[in-house]
Parts: sequence; C-alpha cells; structure tokens
Amino acid sequence: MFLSRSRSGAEAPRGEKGVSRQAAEAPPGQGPRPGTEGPTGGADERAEGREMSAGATSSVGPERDSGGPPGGTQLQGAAPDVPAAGQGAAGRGWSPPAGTGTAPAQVRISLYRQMATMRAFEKRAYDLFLEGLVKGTSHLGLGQEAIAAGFGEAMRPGDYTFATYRGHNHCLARGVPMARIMGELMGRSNGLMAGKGGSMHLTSVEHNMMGSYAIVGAHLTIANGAAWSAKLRGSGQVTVCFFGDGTTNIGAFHEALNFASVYSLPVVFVCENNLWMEYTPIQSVTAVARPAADRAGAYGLPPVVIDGNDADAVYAVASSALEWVRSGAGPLLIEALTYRHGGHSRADPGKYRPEDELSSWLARDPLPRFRARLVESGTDPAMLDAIDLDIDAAVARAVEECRASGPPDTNLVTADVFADGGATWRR
Amino acid sequence: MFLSRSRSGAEAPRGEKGVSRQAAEAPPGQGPRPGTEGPTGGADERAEGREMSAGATSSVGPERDSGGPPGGTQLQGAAPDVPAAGQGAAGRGWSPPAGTGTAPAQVRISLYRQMATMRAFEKRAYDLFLEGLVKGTSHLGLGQEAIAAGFGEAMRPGDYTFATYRGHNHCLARGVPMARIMGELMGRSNGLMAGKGGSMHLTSVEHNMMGSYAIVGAHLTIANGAAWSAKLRGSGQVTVCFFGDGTTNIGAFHEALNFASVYSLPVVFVCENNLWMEYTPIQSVTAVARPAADRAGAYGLPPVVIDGNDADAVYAVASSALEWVRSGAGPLLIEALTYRHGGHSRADPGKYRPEDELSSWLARDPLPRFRARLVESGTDPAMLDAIDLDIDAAVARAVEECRASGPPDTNLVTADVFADGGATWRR
Amino acid sequence: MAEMTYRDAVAAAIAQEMAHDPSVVLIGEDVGAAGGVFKATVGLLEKFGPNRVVDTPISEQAILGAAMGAAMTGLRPVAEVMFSDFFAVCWDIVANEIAKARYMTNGQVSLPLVIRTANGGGVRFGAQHSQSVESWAMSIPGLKVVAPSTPRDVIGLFAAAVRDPDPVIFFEQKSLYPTKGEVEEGELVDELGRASTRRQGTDVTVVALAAMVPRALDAAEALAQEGVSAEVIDLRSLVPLDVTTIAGSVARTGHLVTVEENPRLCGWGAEVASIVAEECLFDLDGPIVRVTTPHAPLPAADALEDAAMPSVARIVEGVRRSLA
Amino acid sequence: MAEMTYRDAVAAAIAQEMAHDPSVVLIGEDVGAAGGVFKATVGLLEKFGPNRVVDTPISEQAILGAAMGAAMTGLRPVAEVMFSDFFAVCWDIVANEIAKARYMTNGQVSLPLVIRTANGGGVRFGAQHSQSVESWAMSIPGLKVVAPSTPRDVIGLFAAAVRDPDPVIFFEQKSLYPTKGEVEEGELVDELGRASTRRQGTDVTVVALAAMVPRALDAAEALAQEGVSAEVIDLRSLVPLDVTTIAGSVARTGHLVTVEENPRLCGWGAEVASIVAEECLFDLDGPIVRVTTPHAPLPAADALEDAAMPSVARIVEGVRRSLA
Ligand SMILES: Cc1ncc(C[n+]2csc(CCOP(=O)(O)OP(=O)(O)O)c2C)c(N)n1
Ligand SMILES: Cc1ncc(C[n+]2csc(CCOP(=O)(O)OP(=O)(O)O)c2C)c(N)n1
Ligand SMILES: [Mg+2]
Ligand SMILES: [Mg+2]
Repeated sequence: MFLSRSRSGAEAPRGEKGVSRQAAEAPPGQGPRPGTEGPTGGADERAEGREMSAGATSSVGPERDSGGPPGGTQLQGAAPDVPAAGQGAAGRGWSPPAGTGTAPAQVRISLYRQMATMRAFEKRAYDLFLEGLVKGTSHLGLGQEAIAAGFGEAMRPGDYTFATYRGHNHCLARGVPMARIMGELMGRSNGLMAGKGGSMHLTSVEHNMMGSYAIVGAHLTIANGAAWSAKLRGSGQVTVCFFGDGTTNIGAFHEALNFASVYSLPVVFVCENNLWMEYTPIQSVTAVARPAADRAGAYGLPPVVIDGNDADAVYAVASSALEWVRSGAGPLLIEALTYRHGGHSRADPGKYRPEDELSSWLARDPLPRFRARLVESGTDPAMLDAIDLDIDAAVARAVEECRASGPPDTNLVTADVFADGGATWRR
Repeated sequence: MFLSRSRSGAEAPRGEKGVSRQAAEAPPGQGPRPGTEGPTGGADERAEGREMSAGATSSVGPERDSGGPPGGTQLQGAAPDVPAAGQGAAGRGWSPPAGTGTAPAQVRISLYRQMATMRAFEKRAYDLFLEGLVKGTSHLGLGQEAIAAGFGEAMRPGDYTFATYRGHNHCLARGVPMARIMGELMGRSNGLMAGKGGSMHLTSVEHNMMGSYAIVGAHLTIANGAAWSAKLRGSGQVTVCFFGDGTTNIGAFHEALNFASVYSLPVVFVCENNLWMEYTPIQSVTAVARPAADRAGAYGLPPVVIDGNDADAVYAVASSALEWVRSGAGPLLIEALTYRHGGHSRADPGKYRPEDELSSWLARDPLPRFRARLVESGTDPAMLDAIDLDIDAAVARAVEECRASGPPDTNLVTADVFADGGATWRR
Repeated sequence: MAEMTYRDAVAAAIAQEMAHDPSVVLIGEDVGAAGGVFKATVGLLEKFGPNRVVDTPISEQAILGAAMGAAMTGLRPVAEVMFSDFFAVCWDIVANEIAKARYMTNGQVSLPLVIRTANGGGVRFGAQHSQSVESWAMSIPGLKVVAPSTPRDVIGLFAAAVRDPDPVIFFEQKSLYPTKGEVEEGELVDELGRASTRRQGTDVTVVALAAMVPRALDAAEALAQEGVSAEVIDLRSLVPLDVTTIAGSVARTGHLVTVEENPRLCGWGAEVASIVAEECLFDLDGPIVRVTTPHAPLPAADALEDAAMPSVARIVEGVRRSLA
Repeated sequence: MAEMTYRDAVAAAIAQEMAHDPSVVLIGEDVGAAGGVFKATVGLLEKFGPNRVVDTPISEQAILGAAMGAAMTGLRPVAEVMFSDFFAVCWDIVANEIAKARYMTNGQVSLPLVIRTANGGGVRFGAQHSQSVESWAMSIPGLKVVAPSTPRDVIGLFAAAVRDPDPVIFFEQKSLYPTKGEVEEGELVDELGRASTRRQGTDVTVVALAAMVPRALDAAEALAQEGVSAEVIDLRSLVPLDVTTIAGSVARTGHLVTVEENPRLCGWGAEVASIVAEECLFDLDGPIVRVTTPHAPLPAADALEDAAMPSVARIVEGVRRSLA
C-alpha cells in the first residue's frame, strides 16, 4: 500500500512534508543507457516549493536509477502530501540557463550519436517508403533531432515520455531498438506493437516511452496523469511531453496546462515549434507570435523559447528544467524553435513552404552544426566518422531484421482488446 | 447575393477595403427597446484596423437599427474583405474607459428598471420553485444583474446575445417578455420554447437572444459563428457572449478565444466572475488569479477586469467595448467581478461559501448601490418607487399568465426535430 | 441487510474500493468538498483526504486524460463525468485513447480505471443533461459498460468495475439516485457480464436496463393482470453482454421486447434485437419490439418529458405488439 | 458524361454549391491553400477567395461552433472535420448543440449546415484515423447522415445536403477517394433518403454503404457464380433511412445481410436488422446476418487491416449463413 490510510485519512496529521521517499523499483528490463549520466536533479518532494530559484534546488544523489513503474505495476513508496486543489505551485521563478551550457564530453558524444542515429534511421525509413515497404503513413522528424536528443539525454530512465505521431526520434532517444520501430513502420511481426499501432502510435512501456499519440492535443492530458501518479507515488519520476506548435490551439492543450499547473505536476511540456501545422503556417492561425511561450502566462508559467536546433542548448535547458520540475516546483512549458526538413507526412514534398525559409533552416541543420561545434572544441572527427559508420551498420542490420520478419499473425486482429487477451464482448 | 463572385473570386481585386455597406434589414418584430439609445459605434469595416486607438474609431450614424438577420434569413449587403487567416487584428490598444462614465439620465433610469426587473423576476421564480411550480432546474443571476443590464443597455437591437443556463437576466435585458421566460421555467405552453428547452436553454431569436447554453464552454464557439456571419454579411452587428469564471478552464474557451482573435471577429466575451463554479471556488482550480483577464494575453487581447456590480461602470465599459469591436478592431475579453447571492442552482442554499465573503458581497449588491447613487445624483426616489411598483405588477401579471397556461401539447415531443416540423427519420 | 439509497450506495461503493486498494483515487468536478453535485460522493474527502479525492477545474478532457495516464502508471483512478451528456466534450479521451490503448500497443498498456457518470432523464434537466448514452460507450471496442438498477448492484458492480483490469464506464442512472433497496452487509463484489432475471415469465422476454428495470417490472405486473406472463431481464452490463441469458429466455418465451431510455436509432436495444434475429430467429414467434424514446432530444417540461420516456403503458403496448 | 474521381467530385460538388448560393462558405483545417489533406478541396480558395474558403487553426470545436453560429444567422457553412475520428474532439458541438438546437428552441433556430468528413479504414492509418463513425451520427436525433459510394452521388447528395434546411453530416469514405465513376454534366441535386438498388436479385438482400457497396457488388458477382442471386442496396443516406426500399426487397428475398465497416456493436446494421425484425419478421426465411469488422479497433499493418475489414469472402460467407 503506497498510500497508507493513516497518512491520507482525515485523521492523519497534515503538513508532514519531505517524508523520506523509498527508492522506487526500476522497471523491468531497463538498464541505464550510455550517455545518461547528466545531472540528477533533486527528487526531494517539495509540495509547497513555489517561487524557488533554480539555484536553490538541492541535488540528491543515490536514486540515479529511480525508474518508476511501467504500466500497470503497483509501486511501493511513501506518498508525499499532494497539495489540494489550488495549493499548486506553478513553476514561476525558473528561467532557462544562459548560454549553451557545458555538458561533459561524454554527454556530448552521446548527443551526437543520438542525433546521427535518428537522422540515419529516418532517412532509411523514407527510402523504405519510396520502396513501398513502409505502407502506412509516417511523419519524419528530420531536422528536429536536437530536441529529442537533448531531452532524451537529460532524462532519467524512469522518466516518462509522451510524444506525437512524429515520434520516431523520441522513441530512439529512450533506447527503443531501431529494428522494433522500423518493423512497426513496415507492419512486420517484429514491430514494437506487431503492426497493430503503426508509425503514429509507437509505444514501449519497457522504456517508459508511454506512447505516441495521433489525435492532436490528447496526450498532454494523459501525460498529466503519469505525472500525477508519479507525484502520488512519490517516485521522483518526471514526465516529458512533446507536441507541435499547431497543438497549442486545441482545447486539450489549455485544459492540460491549467491542470498541470494547479496540481503542480512534475511534467515538462515541450512544444516543438516547426512553424507549420500540416500545410498551414502556425503564424496564420494563432493569435500570438509564440504559440506556446506567449500562452505560458495563462498558466502561471514563465515564457520560455529556446533554440531547438542546438543540441547543447536543448540539453542544458532540459537538464535544468527536469531538475526544477523534479523538485516539486510544478510544471514547465518550453517552446523549442525548429523546422522539419521534409513534408508533413510521407508523400508530402512540403513544397508549400517558401524557398528561403527552408534554406535558412537547412543552414541551421542541428546535426552538421553540432558536429562542427564538437570538432571545433576538440573532438576527433575520425571518432565521429566511426560513430556514423556504426550507425549505418546498425540501421542496415535493423532493416535486415525487418525484412526477415513476416507479416503479423492475423490472429492479432482480435487480440488484446481486453485484458484477457481477446476481443470477447459477450457471454 | 451578398458575396458577389467578382469580389470574392480569385480574379477580384484584393485590398478593396471599406466598401460601403448597405444597411442590413432589421429582423422582423424587432423594434428598438427604450433605453438603448447609447452611443452607436462605427460600423465601418476595417479588416486591418489593428492597433487602432478607441478614440480613432469613427462613428457613423444612419444604421442605428442595423439589426441583422434572425436565424436562417439570408441577408443583402456588400461583404467586406474578411482578413484571411492570421491577418486578423486583435483588440490590442483598447482599454476600458476610466471611471464609471456619464451615461445620459434616461439610460441610467433604464438600467435601474432593467436591474429591478431582473431582481423581481428571479425572486418570484425562486418563490415559484419553492411552491413546486418551477419544476426543472434553474440558475439564478441574483446579484449579477448589473452585467446583464449594463451590456443590454449598450447593445443595439441587432446585436446578438449568447448566454449560459444562468441566462434569465440576459433574456430580460434583450426585451424578452417576462411571461414567456417564466412560462418556460414552469414548463407551460406559453413558455418561450413551449417547455421544450427549459430554463437552461432560453432562446428568443426574435430578440436576437440567440440562446442559453448548458454545456460549459460550447457557446463561446457558437458566438464566434454569429460574429463571423455578421462580419461576412457586413451587417455591423456585434455579438456579446456571457459565461462564468469556471468556463475559462475548459478547452472550448481556448479555441474560441484564439479563433475570434485570428479572424478579428466582432465579438465581446464577457466573463462573469462570481468566484465560484458550482461548489468549488474558482481560485482553487485555476492557475492564475484572474481566470479570464490573465488569459487575455494568450489571445493577443488586453487584460480587462471591471466591477461587475457597478451598473454605471459596466455600461460605460460595454459601450466603449462594443464600439471598438464594431469598428472591426477584433474581439475583446472582459472579466466582470461579481457574486451570486444564492446557490448555484435552485435547491442549493450555497452554504459552502464563507460567511464574510457572502456578506461583503451582499454589501456591494448592485441594485441598492445603484439606486443610492441615482438618488444621490438627483433622481427622485418616488420615481424609482413607482418603477418598482410597476415591475411588481408586471411580474404578477406574468405569473398569472403562466398559471393560466396549460401544459404544452404532448405532440410537441416529436415536433421540430427537423425543419419539416417533425421527427421522421425514415421513409 | 440495510436499506440504502442508490445515491448512498455509490458513496459506499467508492469507499469500499478506496479502503480495499490504496491505489484507488477519485477525481472529478465537485466530488470532494461538495460531496458531488448529486451527493453521491459525500464523506469521501473526509475519509480519504485530498490526495485521493481530487476536486478539479471544469476540464473533462484533462480529468479523463489524467485518469488514463495515472492508470497506465500504477493507479486505479475513478473519474467522474458529472452528467453523461458531457462525454461529448471528452469523447476523444474515452473513445480514441482509453478504449484503444491496450490494442494499439499490442497489450503493453493496461488501463484499470472507471469512469462514473450520471446518466439518463426523468428529472427535467432538458436535452443537454438527460441523455442516456450507454450505447455510445457500448459501440466503442475496448470499453466495458455497466449500468446498475439497484443500490445493491451499485456496490457489487462498482467493485467489479474497479477491480477489472479494463476501462469500465459506469452509468449511474440519475432518476434512480433517490430510490431505495436492501444491501447486504460486508464487502460486495460482483462479476461483470451477468444479467439478472428479475421476474420469471413464460410468454415474453422483456430486456431492460437501469431505470427501465423497475418500469419493466411494473409493466410485467400489469400484464400479469391480463394473463400475460413476462420475464424481465436486467442486463446490468452491456459489455460484456449476457447473450446466454437473453437467448435462453427467448428460446422459452418466443418473444422479445427491449426497453431503453435511448432515442430510437442504434441503441443497445437494436444490438440485442439483431443478435436475437441472427442467432435465435427460429425461436421467435413474433416481431421483436423495441420500446425507446422517440428519435428526438428530451424535452424539459415535465409533461413533455413524461410523454417521451418509455412508460409502463408503452411497455405493455410493446409487449402486446410482440405477441400479436 | 465525364469520368471523375470521388476526390475530385467532392471539390466539384462544393464548387457547384458555392457558385449556386453565395451564402455557402467552406471552413476547416488546410482546406484552402493546401486544397485539403486529401486534395478534395483543390481549387476552391482560388475560385471563391479567402472570405469563403477559410483555413483554420487545429480547433475542431471552434470550427464547428463557428459553423453553427453562422448557420443560425444567415450563412450555409460547410465545415470539414479532417478525419471522422476527430468528431470525438468536437462531439459536443455536433451532438449536444447542433443536433438539438432546433428542437430545444421549439423551432426558432434553423441550422442549414453540412459537416464533411473523411471516414473509414483501408488505408493503413491505424486505429485513430480509420474509424467509420457514421453510426455515431445516426444515433443522435436531429442530424441527417449521408454517405455516398460513387463520384456521381458525391455531387448529387452533397448538393442535397447543402440545400437541406437541417444539419447534415456528410461522410466521404477515404478509401473511395481514388475511385472513378461517370458523372453527368450540369447541376446535379439529389434527394436525401433514397436508397439505390445497385443490383437486382431474388435470393437475398444485401444492404451496404459507401466503400462496402462495391465490395458487396463483388460478393454478389461471386455468389452469382454459385447460383445465388443477391440484391444489393446502397443506402446512400442513413437519416433519412429508406426503410421502404429495404423492406420491399426483404419481402421479395426473405433474407437480409448488412455489410458495414463499423465494429460489431450498435452500428447501423443493427438498426436495419432490428427494424426488419420488428416490421418484416414474417417475411424472413433465415437469420439476419450482419457483416462488420470485429469488435476491435482497426490495426495499422496492411495484413492486419485487410483481415479486419469485411472482405468479399466474408460477405459471401455471411450470405451463405443467412440462406442456411
Ligand atoms: C484533433 C486533431 N485535429 C487534426 C488532426 C490532423 N493533424 C495531424 S498532424 C496536424 C498538424 C499538427 O501540427 P503541429 O502540432 O505543429 O505538429 P507537427 O506535425 O508540426 O509536428 C494535424 C492538423 C489531428 N491529428 N487531430
Ligand atoms: C462541460 C460541462 N462540464 C460541467 C458542467 C456542469 N456545470 C454546470 S454549471 C458549472 C459551473 C460553471 O461555473 P461558471 O462557469 O463559473 O458559471 P456560473 O455557474 O458561476 O455562472 C458546472 C461545472 C457543464 N454544464 N458542462
Ligand atoms: Mg508544427
Ligand atoms: Mg462562476
């Protein structure tokens, strides 16, 4: 029982803050990934820690691997007092770190590897689409890799990710094997969901990649739930929820942001502002210039815009934001400016976009930019080349694995509608 | 044809602004009500009139009665160029007039009459509920009359009202006869909708009272539609949409405000902040202190909070806001602070509210406060007493009319599901 | 045994489950301090504290989304949608997200959650607060759907719903809140998917749900006067649907009448009727009759609403038609 | 006569109606500059300008609310909901507001509007972009519901929908967009509520809609090989529903099979089946068989989706069962 009657009952003494939290069980199968040794934010619960400055956030060490439960597992651990409605502390007081930060070299190499992996993976996915092997729709994040990588590196293994249909990169960032993702895109039996979900619904609970969602806005509210649960369980897990600029105009965005702020939930909302919805520029249908940041104040949150094409900057901001949010200071909303290199979805060539807009963003491609900066700061280019070769080989192996997998068993059509494994609705 | 092909076709010259607008037909049965001779705002269309100061708004005279069409009627009139998406001008630059304004004496008497009518009507409705004659639910606006009266006085007959289930006052403000409203509350055949809608759905298209809506948030989006239509038709009509503080946390609020701002729609959103949702204080579940005003910036709108218990102030602000919005400068969002004297709905005694909160607001009851101010500024109290007596008599007559009305014909159960008058779904 | 209202049974049921399992949390508008707008959650905040009984903003999507995310990650949330009509403002979370998550993830995600809601008409709330929408839920694969007709079943079925590993939509019929019934002492846990034969009969099978059950029983009583023996089945749960009990009864009676508060088209009555028309056609000795409201919104005025709802007289008339 | 795709017929239909009536406006996400995500509105912005063809934010509630408010006040809006699954994010506006406004106001409010949407599966979009939700609309009193199966019907039925004084939900089946058909020249306006008998037959009545119509015709062809004569009825509109044509056919054939893309429970097939079981029971010589998808979300992978959808083989098998 993680919520004992004596603590939550009416008779329970209120105001016991900072009850020591038992280390949460790591989810099965989840070892640390290389490159996640970033700062471990304080997991200390401060239900009333509002207006706390980032500098004051204490760092506690031991639970580096404070992974929470995957779906459905009930966790042990003392519960902090969740503030009653409206006692919530919004994340006021936080601001992103100045400059691009000074991540350890190891982290930066990992950032590079991540981005290069994403890039190679998606380019291959595009080729496979042209070959007719990726049959359903798919939405590439080409050009947006720095955001997924930067946050992915800063997150702990137990933290939760929620992403959209444009979620390949976020899956990779959580360590989901390429072959499983590619298999899903190809509708093969080795797919992450054996072809049942498809590219828009990539989910790997094992990696705390809690899903990719295809209805604009919905997952922001669901992400709140994971954050609420983490808070109640006192697990120290943070939820990170990614979405696009267009998503800021749908009702669920508004409800989710207010809700997160009211209950001071440990969630970071990351708006990947790539300037476009499907084929309509966000600017043309939004009342404010910065679709997320200019709305932050409506939820008592600070306005934050970052360069989403700079992996160092994203990593630095992500680390700081995660630490802040993990401290119990409430949610944050971060708008990361970026651009998708291709069209909205598979066949779309994206021709509706002004030439100069596209070229100026291609000039800010996060991958060569980061690589150049790495080399500039002393990294041996040969080492990066070796990583690239590694990745190419890994992608090739993944594709082979997919090609070798057959189509999913058609019995799956009626499997797992209900928990008993089937689709039976009658007796 | 109100939108000629030549103007809207691709070949049409763009950028013809300020095309002279033909006076719109007044809807049938809609004479001017006494007390609506407020300032007639400029109906000049300025599709690109952003950042315009209120002072610069030109006043044009002739279409005092520029009533638009009631539901379904197709109107004549040249169409202005509606800005394409994103060209919309938000209402930046407007601010509420300082002080409480100096409305003509005649307007102030009308304000008094309106508020006193609302008060007497609702008190009687409550008595009838206690007598078991008002059978369904009902939501009284006791204590919130100054908002309905102030806006009602400032609106032109052709302007549209959208209200919530707490809409009796807004109906009365548009001149809907008391007996029809009371009949609806009592489920009698003389009811405004012959009992089919009930207290929560009061609608009188004849009075451009375009409905009371019982699902929180929805009608803000619908109000936009009326405003869009008025704009396209070039009718100069303004839409005023009333809703509560609790409504600011639902998704539809967000979508509606952004939409109105993007297309620069002629609509005024009025949040009647009575501090409470049903039984939950708005403060406890909202991320910001001022649920509407602190969100205005998210839609490029100025934050506006007014004293909703001061009829003079409401009238002054309403007049200025309507004029601004009518000029084509885009929507406004106004938060009017007020308090409901009773519970949320009929049987609720509202006991959950702190004693001192209630008493402090009762001390600011808009009706005696306004009466005292009138008398102070020279109005003969005897005249006000005469108005009160008049109203009492009118309420009594209305109730008699309702008592004399039978229940609605049960044939109505299947009437008017479809336009052919019936409910036939088959052939 | 104690007599209890349906309303109090709801609070008792929630209390039973919150006491039984500390991962059960209650979330919704006015569910805490106010004890619910129908007073069906009175005392729970006092008993279980604000960590586990959460008053929310008017944000149905946020409420159900939070329930979903929490259910994925170790809690067993019970979320309230105040009136079932409001499912329309959050249907995406129910129908597109909650219902499909397990399937789309090939079984990775479990959503042990319950959404409670006040359903149905008869209390003069008008068209936007009186709908019976249990068939909306039934039509979405991945949801279980429960609708008790007695205080006792409120507790037994609610406990089953909370302990079920699948998302369950739990319909409390608002017109039943003030009704009373006997409830046995001690923990009560039923099984989902078992209909209950409330009255045995030989001439016709009358299938009803929630508030239509007592009405069908009254009709059966009236029919008995004229020598017609009606069997009355209370479905209790639409998913799983107890086809066995229905088909067994029709095999004996040869006649089927369904009674639902829904408008005419595509309600669960149509589903039951068409299952019987497919699987038991040759058992039938007369037409399958569905008694519903007309295909119209529900009117507010008492005289009109009463005329719209299936009345005892209309049920009796329906049975007569099925026997003709 | 010209050959035209279903996709192009949509644009042609909208153009016809916008030219016919200047109060017709088109609003939706990406409908203007992009010509629609399914390229079904190409050329309309160029032809009718940005006053009448409006690109919107991702705000389905705001879009449909605007359509409703505009319809109340003199316009005839055509609003697009990009995928019919997204009705779930704006169902309140459709089911609680648009459908009920005329009724609740005792006839004061007219809502001459059309909501177009891309419906159904078969194109590997997965569970949240492939649903057939025409039965959701059918179940709500106050809505008319149309679903053409041919390019010609797209135009004729769309014109009827736009000119109808009631709100019409217009389902474009996405798997049909690339299909071609002959369309006569000149203005085309049909009447709502008339089914079309696409193939005459004597042994069994097969009732289908939209993409299931060609499939049912293929099945009828296959059945003809084995000596079974199937009559295929294309419903074209669910509300009004052409019961006359269905009942007339069943009276001749004695057998009924419905074919729908919907999941098993509470689809329009159940409604049609139960109407026949109530009104034509004694015409039936065999069980009414409904062919549907399983009661499961639609899977994304091609192999799985194909297995889920009603196939020619499954329709043939259904007919055999009805004749057994
Ligand atoms: C509720 C809803 N409306 C519309 C869509 C169709 N749609 C899918 S992606 C998309 C654009 C989203 O833009 P943005 O949020 O900026 O994300 P991006 O695709 O740029 O990553 C739209 C309109 C949807 N999936 N859900
Ligand atoms: C979508 C929706 N959720 C919940 C309700 C139930 N409800 C009716 S009124 C109300 C409170 C509204 O508060 P507010 O907007 O402040 O308006 P007020 O009643 O104070 O005028 C609630 C929660 C509803 N009608 N619609
Ligand atoms: Mg975008
Ligand atoms: Mg309020």
